[in-house]
Amino acid sequence: MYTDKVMDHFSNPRNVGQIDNPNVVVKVGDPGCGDAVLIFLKIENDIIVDIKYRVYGCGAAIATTSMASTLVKGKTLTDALEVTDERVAEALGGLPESKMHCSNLAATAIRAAVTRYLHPPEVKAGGEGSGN
Amino acid sequence: MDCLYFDNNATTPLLPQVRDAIWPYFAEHFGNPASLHQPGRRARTAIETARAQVAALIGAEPEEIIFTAGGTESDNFALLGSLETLRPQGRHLITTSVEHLAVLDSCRYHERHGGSVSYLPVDASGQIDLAELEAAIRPDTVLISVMWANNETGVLFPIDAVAAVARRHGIRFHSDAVQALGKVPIDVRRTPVDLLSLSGHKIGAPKGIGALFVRRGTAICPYLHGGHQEGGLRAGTHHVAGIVGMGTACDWIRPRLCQENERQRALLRQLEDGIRAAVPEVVRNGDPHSCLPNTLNLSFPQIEGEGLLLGLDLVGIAASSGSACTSGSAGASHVLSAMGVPGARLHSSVRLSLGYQTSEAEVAALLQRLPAVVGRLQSLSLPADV
Amino acid sequence: MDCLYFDNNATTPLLPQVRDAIWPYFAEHFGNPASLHQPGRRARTAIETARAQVAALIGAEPEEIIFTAGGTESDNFALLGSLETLRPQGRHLITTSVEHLAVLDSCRYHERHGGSVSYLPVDASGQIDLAELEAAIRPDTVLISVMWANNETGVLFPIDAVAAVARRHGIRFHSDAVQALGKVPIDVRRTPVDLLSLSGHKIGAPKGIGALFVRRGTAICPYLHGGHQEGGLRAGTHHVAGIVGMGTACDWIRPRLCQENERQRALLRQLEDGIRAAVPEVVRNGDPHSCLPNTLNLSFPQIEGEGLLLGLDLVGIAASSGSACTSGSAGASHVLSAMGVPGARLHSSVRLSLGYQTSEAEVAALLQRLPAVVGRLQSLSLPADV
Ligand SMILES: Cc1ncc(COP(=O)(O)O)c(C=O)c1O
Ligand SMILES: Cc1ncc(COP(=O)(O)O)c(C=O)c1O
Ligand code: FES
Ligand code: FES
Repeated sequence: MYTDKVMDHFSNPRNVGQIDNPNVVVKVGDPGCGDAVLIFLKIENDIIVDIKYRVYGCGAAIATTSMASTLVKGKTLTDALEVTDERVAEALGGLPESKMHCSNLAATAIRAAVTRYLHPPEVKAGGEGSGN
Repeated sequence: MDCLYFDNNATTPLLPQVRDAIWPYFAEHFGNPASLHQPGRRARTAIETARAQVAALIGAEPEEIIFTAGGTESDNFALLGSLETLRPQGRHLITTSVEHLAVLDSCRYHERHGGSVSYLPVDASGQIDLAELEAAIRPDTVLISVMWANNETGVLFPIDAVAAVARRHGIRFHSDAVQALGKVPIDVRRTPVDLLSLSGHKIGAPKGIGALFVRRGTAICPYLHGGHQEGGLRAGTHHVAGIVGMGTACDWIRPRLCQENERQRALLRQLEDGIRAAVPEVVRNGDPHSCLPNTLNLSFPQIEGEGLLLGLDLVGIAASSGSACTSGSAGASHVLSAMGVPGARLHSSVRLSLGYQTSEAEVAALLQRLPAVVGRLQSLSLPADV
Repeated sequence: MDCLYFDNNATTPLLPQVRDAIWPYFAEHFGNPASLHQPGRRARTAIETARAQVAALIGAEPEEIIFTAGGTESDNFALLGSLETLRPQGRHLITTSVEHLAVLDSCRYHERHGGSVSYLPVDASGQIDLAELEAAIRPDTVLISVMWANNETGVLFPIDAVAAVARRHGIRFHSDAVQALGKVPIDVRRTPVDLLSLSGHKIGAPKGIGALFVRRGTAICPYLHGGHQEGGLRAGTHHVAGIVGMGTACDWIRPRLCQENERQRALLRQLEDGIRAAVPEVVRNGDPHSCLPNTLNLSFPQIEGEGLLLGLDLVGIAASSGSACTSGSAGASHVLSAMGVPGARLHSSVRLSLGYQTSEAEVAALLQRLPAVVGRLQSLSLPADV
């Protein structure tokens, strides 16, 4: 049911981990299935110079988060905002119909992180917080 | 890599004896049992032998066994066939909230057609409460359906007590015994159950064959209409090879049931102890004191069930999250939900189920491979405190 | 004695290719297609391949094929599932008086539940009249069910014309094609049929497997409730080996259909001519000009059908009187009765049906053995003028 690319990213997820001094951290979850992703961005001159994440989720959730991280690393914030769930799924050679919603998790998390970086919430300092 | 098959509640490999027994019915003995001639008679003899073998495993008479296409059909037949027969007496049915979908969806069908259904809740250990069963009984209750053992957690229900309640109130009692058959003793002479669903592919027989025990004197409307097969109660050309396979499996199991029960229970304990030693924070779902000898339902904190399944698959371990039927769908297990298992544990459950062929070496191999997979996925996952 | 098997409309031996194809699914590839792991995925791939093979034989799309436990279930599902879906539009169904019992008993079930059914009569040759079909249509007619070929006489119905009438009136059309599949071309791209019942064991595949073609866009209620198999339309663990067998049989037949059709038609002519030469007073039942290539329904004056069957069986010839399903019951064939076949001929009918494996040598051997049996029973019987 999963493509070889999905299985590859599931088995060897890219960019896993944490960034010590991130510019932004966001946690996004799918309350329906309990899956969650915690994403860290290091941004310099509107370019994502590093991305790390931790993910709790099904195979598709893990693989799409990994793929999404490779799609935005080294890209501008504008480019990152254009990473949609469809594009992530496409880059993985497709996902089963029942798993399409899983690709939402990573794309939403990246958009949320970039948005938070561009428009930080007023009260909180340090760019930390939980989105969604 | 060699596959370690720990998903015997989903389906089992054929018993070697079954393989040998069915082959002639695909080769030379291909007759239709409804035919009068020699090839037909030979097939008819084979199915009557198998009927006696299935009956013997549960203490029934051969005439009380009706062959079907599987557990799902047996459940549909038992429920909807009974509800049709009993319609003049009432349209209320009592079941549990943790039945297999074959029962639950038949119940929903009944509700859509104007019938009513009470779903008994279960406690945190997956058990029902007999007082709640008594309380649910109404004057128009015509059927109680409680599974013998749950497919996801292995929890065994108090079938003798439920049967006694049903008998006392004069209510028909059906039990889905698909997961109990061949794993724990079933004796319909001792337990006053009226209908019992059975399936072949859970006990080393082929897929696409099942049976319904219908106690003598229990009137039931046919569910598949047509030819005169099975005393007019179940039409359709007999699945002869499947029937022979189911009979052979029952016959093989009967003298070995107790010993296999103990062997698998011991293996399961090794398995659970070994996993706990490697992953201390693991939680077992379902009452461990009233459970099938072969079923271990575990939640691994911080790991999602499907992810763990895939990870195990990559190292050659076949396991399951939830029931096989629902593993294709994203929703959480309705069984664990009914038990009130909290969110994180709910989505991180995995079922390991043993079979007759499971060896100690396989358990040891699983224990060698599993911790690394768990470790990798935990290190990938969100810290517990976020 | 070697058995001459002339009862292929009752059931067929497995094609050798089918035997080879199914075995691995009883041995190493035993996974449940609903499971996520490697053994499950392998089984899932196998059933999707088979689905495409079945679809290809009738010109359908793979998604239009739903696997069932056999022709009987397909008929029940097609009729009762449709009637439930269409209930808001009406509850009248038109069929013929010569359908298989799987259709007729489903109709009777529908009638017992308040629906209504018109049974089209047939003429002496076993044919229906299109004018009578048109006349039977009512504003509340929601379904027409006419079999593609009759199992007892082999009579082929004017399916294209019936489909055109149904389409013109916007009425759903089902055809029981169990006896037509693999014997005459079926192409659902050309024939606007909405539902088509198919069965494996009539085409060299195992027993206990069938399929229902459901044209895209045709809404139908599930008949077996439960798991998510077959797009939620047919619950129950897949009969994987049966499905693989049915796919393999369809795949084998597709390029050979026309040639087999002609080969069997020629053999059947030899058979009929040979019998007529030995028993001139024999009468063929059913329209010989619109008939399956493999079916010969004959009445032997002065001989009762069951007696002849037994006599033939003693010399190693397997044949049938009436349909296999009803051979257990004493009543006369409902098909020949509907054709108005007079009493004596009615009770003296025998069906000989060929298969892919039937050889010219077997036809010759049958022609050698049959006349003596007929002669013995005739000499035993009452003189014709008493
Ligand atoms: C408890 C229970 N009931 C019914 C079924 C359905 O049986 P089958 O797969 O033979 O349709 C299963 C297996 O899936 C089961 O575990
Ligand atoms: C015309 C027809 N329909 C339906 C059936 C039933 O099919 P099955 O034997 O697969 O249940 C048969 C065969 O018995 C048949 O000949
Ligand atoms: S099932 Fe929830 S993200 Fe995949
Ligand atoms: S005497 Fe036997 S069927 Fe009539």
